Amino acid sequence: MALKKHIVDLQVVSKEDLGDRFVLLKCTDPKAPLPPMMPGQFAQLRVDGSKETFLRRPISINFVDMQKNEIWFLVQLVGAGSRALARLQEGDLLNALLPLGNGFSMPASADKKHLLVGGGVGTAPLLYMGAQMSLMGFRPTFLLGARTADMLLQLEDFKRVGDVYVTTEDGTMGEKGFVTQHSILFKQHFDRISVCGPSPMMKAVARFAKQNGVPCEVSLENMMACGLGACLCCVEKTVKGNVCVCTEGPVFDVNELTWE
Amino acid sequence: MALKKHIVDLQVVSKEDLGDRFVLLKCTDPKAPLPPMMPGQFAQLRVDGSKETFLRRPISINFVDMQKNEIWFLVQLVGAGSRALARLQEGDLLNALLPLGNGFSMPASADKKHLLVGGGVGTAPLLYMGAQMSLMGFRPTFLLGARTADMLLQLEDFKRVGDVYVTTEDGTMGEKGFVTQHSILFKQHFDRISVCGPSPMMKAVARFAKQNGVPCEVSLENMMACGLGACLCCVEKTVKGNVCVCTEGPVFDVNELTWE
Amino acid sequence: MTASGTFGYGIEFEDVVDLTAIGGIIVKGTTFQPRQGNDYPRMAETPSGMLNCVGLQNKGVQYFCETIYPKIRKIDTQMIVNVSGSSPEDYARCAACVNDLEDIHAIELNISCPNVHDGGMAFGVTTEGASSVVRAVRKAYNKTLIVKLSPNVTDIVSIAKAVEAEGADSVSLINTLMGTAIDIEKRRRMLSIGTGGLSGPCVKPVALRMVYQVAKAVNIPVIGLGGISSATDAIEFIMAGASAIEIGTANFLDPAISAKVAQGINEWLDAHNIASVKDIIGVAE
Amino acid sequence: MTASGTFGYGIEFEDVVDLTAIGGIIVKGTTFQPRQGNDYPRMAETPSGMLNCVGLQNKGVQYFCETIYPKIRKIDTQMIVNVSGSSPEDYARCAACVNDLEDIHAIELNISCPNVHDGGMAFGVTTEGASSVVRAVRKAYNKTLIVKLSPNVTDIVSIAKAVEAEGADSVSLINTLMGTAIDIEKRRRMLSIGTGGLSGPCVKPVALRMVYQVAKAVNIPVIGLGGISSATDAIEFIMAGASAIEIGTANFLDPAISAKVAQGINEWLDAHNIASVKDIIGVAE
Repeated sequence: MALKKHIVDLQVVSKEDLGDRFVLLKCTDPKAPLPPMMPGQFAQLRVDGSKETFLRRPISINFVDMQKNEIWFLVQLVGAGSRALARLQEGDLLNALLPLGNGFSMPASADKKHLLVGGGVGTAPLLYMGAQMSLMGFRPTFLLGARTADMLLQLEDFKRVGDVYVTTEDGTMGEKGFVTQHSILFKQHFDRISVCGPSPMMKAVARFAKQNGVPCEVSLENMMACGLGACLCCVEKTVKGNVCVCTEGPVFDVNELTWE
Repeated sequence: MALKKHIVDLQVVSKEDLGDRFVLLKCTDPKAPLPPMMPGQFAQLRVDGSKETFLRRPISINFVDMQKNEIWFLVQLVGAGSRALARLQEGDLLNALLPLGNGFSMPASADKKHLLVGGGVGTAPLLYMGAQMSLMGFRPTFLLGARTADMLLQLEDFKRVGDVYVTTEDGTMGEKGFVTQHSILFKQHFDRISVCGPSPMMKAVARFAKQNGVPCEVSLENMMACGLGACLCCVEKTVKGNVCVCTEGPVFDVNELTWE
Repeated sequence: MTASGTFGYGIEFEDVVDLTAIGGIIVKGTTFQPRQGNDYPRMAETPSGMLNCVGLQNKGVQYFCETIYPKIRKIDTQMIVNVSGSSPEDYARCAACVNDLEDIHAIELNISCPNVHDGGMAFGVTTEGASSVVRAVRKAYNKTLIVKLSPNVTDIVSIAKAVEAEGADSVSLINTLMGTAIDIEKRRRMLSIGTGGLSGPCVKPVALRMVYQVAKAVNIPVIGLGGISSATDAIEFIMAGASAIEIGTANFLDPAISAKVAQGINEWLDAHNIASVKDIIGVAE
Repeated sequence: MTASGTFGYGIEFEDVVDLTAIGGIIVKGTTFQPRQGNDYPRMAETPSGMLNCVGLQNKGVQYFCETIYPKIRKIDTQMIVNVSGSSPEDYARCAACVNDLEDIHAIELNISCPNVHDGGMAFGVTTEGASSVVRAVRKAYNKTLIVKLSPNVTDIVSIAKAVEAEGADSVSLINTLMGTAIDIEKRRRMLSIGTGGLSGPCVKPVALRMVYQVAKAVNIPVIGLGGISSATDAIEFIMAGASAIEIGTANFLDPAISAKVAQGINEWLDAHNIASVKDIIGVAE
C-alpha cells in the first residue's frame, strides 16, 4: 500500500559541503513528525531563488533519523537547480513533496545476503536502505564506486551499518575499476542486489545479476515534472508498456525493464 | 556633457531597515573608485534571485560618500523586485549600471534660495542633492511630505545639510496636510524648486511653481526597460514630442512637460 | 478547474489537496483506441515553463469507462473528460462512449494537441478542420461540449467562431505553443519527437491576449488557461473575458495550487466588495 | 548581432560595450515618414520576458540619413537598418533612401511589427502580404535584403518560402509574439494600445522551433533570434539552422551581453575543437 504523500515546509538544520561537488542538507519538519518513508523513495524539492529553474527537483531520500525528526538529502551540483539548493542556509525553508514513488524491496530474512551497489551520488538512497536493514537486524553489504576517492561520500556512515567495499576508476581507494569488476562479486554469493547509480553502471550490474540468476532492483532517475503520475513525462519502457518512473518506480525489478 | 556610464559589481556594505516598508542599502565598489555621479541621476540595478522579476530596477541615487567610496540606495518594498533587493546581505554583490539620466540643475549662486520638495520615497535623490549643495556652500531648504511620521525617512541626514520642513497627512509630524499646503511656501520666496515624489504631488508643486513664476524641475519615474534610451519604453510626452525619461530625464523642467 | 494532462484523474492528487475545493477536474486526454504515447524523453525545462510531448498516452475510452470512471464518478466536483482522436469519426466514437456516463456532464474536445502526428493539432489550425471535428462530435454528444483551441494559428478568432457555429457550448484556450529545445552537447533536440508543447507562466501574455480577442468575438463562455499560477493571474484571465479558468502546469509546482487559487479569488473579491466573479468577467479595457 | 529596437543606434551603448566586438548592429525601426510611436505605457514585465508596444517611434529616414548615418557610418561593425512601412510603396521609398548609403550594406525588412495599426504585422501574416512588400522593396534596393518574420502565424514556413521566392537574401526570425497583460486593480490592459510584442527568454522555445522548421525549408541563410541571453542559447539557434543570431531583449539586462555571447561561442568552439561556427549550423537532429 502506498504511503500517504505530504507537502511540507522543511527547515534546513545543517548544510555540509562534501568536497566541492556535493552538498548534504539535513532538514527537519519544525511543525510535525516526518511521515513514514521507505528507502528508495524520493522527494520533489521546490527550488526558490533561481531564475533558471522552473520545475521541482526530484532528490532521493538519503537518510531519515526518526529520533531527531531529520531527513537528509545528498545533492550533486550539476545545474542551476542543485546550485540553488546548495545556497540554502541553516534555518531556511525548503518546500518538499514526499514521500514519492516505491522503495526497494527489503530482504525477507536475515540469512539472505543482500548487496547494495551504488555509483556516484546514486549511493544516496542506499544509506537509508542499509540503515533500515540494520534496524531490522540484517547486515547489508555495500559496494560503492566512484571516479576518485574524494567522490566516495559518507563512507563512515555506510561503515556503521554494513560491510563496505569500494572501487575507484583511478584506483585512489579500494579496487581499481568499475563496481562490476570488484572481487567481492566473485567471492560471495548474494541473494538480492539493489542498485542506484549512473545508467551504464546499473545496466552492467543488471547484466551480472541476470547472468547469475540473482534478483536485482535498480532505481531510475528519468527527468520528471510532477512526481505524482499526472504529467506522464518520466515514462520508462517496460514489459507492461510505458509507465511512470515517479509512481511505478523509481525502483524497478530489472526483469520488468526492456533493457537488453 | 553626459557622464560616462559604467557597469559595476557593487558590494553591499550594510543594509538598514527603515520601518517595515523601506530598506537602505549602502554599497561600495570593492575594485575601483565610484565614478562621478550627479544628484537626480539613477542606477539600473540587476535583481538576482527572484523568479518573478525580469528587468533591472531603476533606483535613484540617494547619497554618494566619496571618502568612503559608498553609494546609497533607498528602496521602497512594493513588489517582487524591491523585495529581492531587500534580501541582499552584507557582502553580497549587486550589479549596477550607472550613472544614468540627467540630474537636477544646481543653483548658480549661494544667494539664490533653493527648495527641495520630496514625497514618500521620492525624498531619496534630494539627500544627495542637498549634500552636494552643502559642499558647494549653499544651504538648501527641504520640504518633505509623507502619509505618517514613520514614513518620513532619513530626517537626521537631511537636517545635517539644510533646513527641514515637514508635512504628514495624518499630522503625526510637522504640519498636517500636503506639501503644497505648508506655510513655508507662503512665508518665503524661493528662486528654484526641485521636486521628486508621487505624480499628483509633483503636479501640484509644479502648478504652485508656475503660478508663482518659480523655475521648477521634477523627477519622473516612468516604467523603463533598458535605461539607455534604446528601448523607447519610458517615454513622456513633452513639448518636443515623446522623449525617453531615462536619457532626456528623469529630471525635466516642468515647462518642457505637457502637464496642464 | 485543473487542465487536462496536468492533474491525472484527480485521484493522484488526493493525498495533498481537497478535490472538492476545486471547481472541476478535466481528466487526461482520452482516445477511442489505447495509445502508448511518445518515447522518452518527453519534457524539457524552459525559462518560466516547460515543453512536453507526451502524445496522448492513455488506455482508451473503454478502459476509462470501465475502470477509471467508477473510481472518480462520485468525487464531489465537476469531472470533465478531455477527448482526442485522429479523425472526426474517431473523436465522435470516443465522445459517444463518454455521453453514456451519467456523472460526466461535459467533455473538452482537444483539437489542438501538438504532439501526435495523426490529427489533433492538424484539425485545430484551420476553420475547416475544427468545424469538421465539432460537427461530427456534436451529433454524437448531447451534453456540454467545450472545444480547446490551439494558439499556433494566425487568427484564433476565426477558429473560435467556426466551432461556435457548429454548436460548441464553450471554448477553452490556449493549448500549448509548439516549441523545441536543443541539447548542444548531444547536438540533438531534447524531445523524442523533436518538438513539444510549451506551457507555464511564459505563455501567459499570449494566452491572455487570445482570451481577450476570443471573448470579444463569441457569444459562448470562454474558459481561460495558459500559465495561471496565482489568484492574480486567474483574475487577469477573468477580466480578459474568461468565465472560468483552468490551471495546468502550475499543478506540477504545487499540487495544491488549484484550491489556493480558488480561495485567493474569493479573498480578492471580498476585499474589493465584489459579490460575484461574474461582475468582473471581461471588464478589462 | 544586436536586434532592432534593443540597441538604439549602437552609440547609446558605447560607454559600456566595445561596439567592434559585436558582429553587427541592426539599428532601430526606420520609416519613410517620422513617427511619434504609441502613448505611454509601452511596456509590461512578464515571466521571463516583457511586452512592448513602442510603435516604431523614429524621426524618419531622411533624418536618419542626414543626422544619424554620419555619426555611425564609421563604427567598425556591420550596420544594418531595420525598415518598416505602411504599404509596399512606403517600404520601398524608405529602402531606396537607405540604398544610397555607402556604408550600409544590408537592410532588415520588418513585416512583423505587431504594434502599429497601419501595416507591419498585417503584411507578415499572409504569404500574399509578405510577397507584395518584398517584391516592391526588391526593386528599390539592390544590396542584402533580410526579411524579419512574424511568429504570429499558423505556418511560418510558407511565409519564409514566399519571401525567398521574391528575392529576399535572408530571413530573420522571430519577431515578437503578440500578447497582453492586465492590471487587475485598474481593470485595464497595461499597454496603451492594449497589446504588445512579447520578447525575452520566455519565447525561446517557440523561436527555436520556427528557426529549425524554416532552416530546413529554405535555401537562403536564416538569422535566429528570440530570447537569446547566453552563448548556450546562441549555439542552440545555430544548431537549429541559424547562420547568424541576433540578441534583443537581453541587451536591456546586460548592455554588454552581445560581446560576451560572441566570446562565449568562440570559447565553446575552441573547447570542442570545432574550427568554425559553420561546422555546427543546423547539426541538431
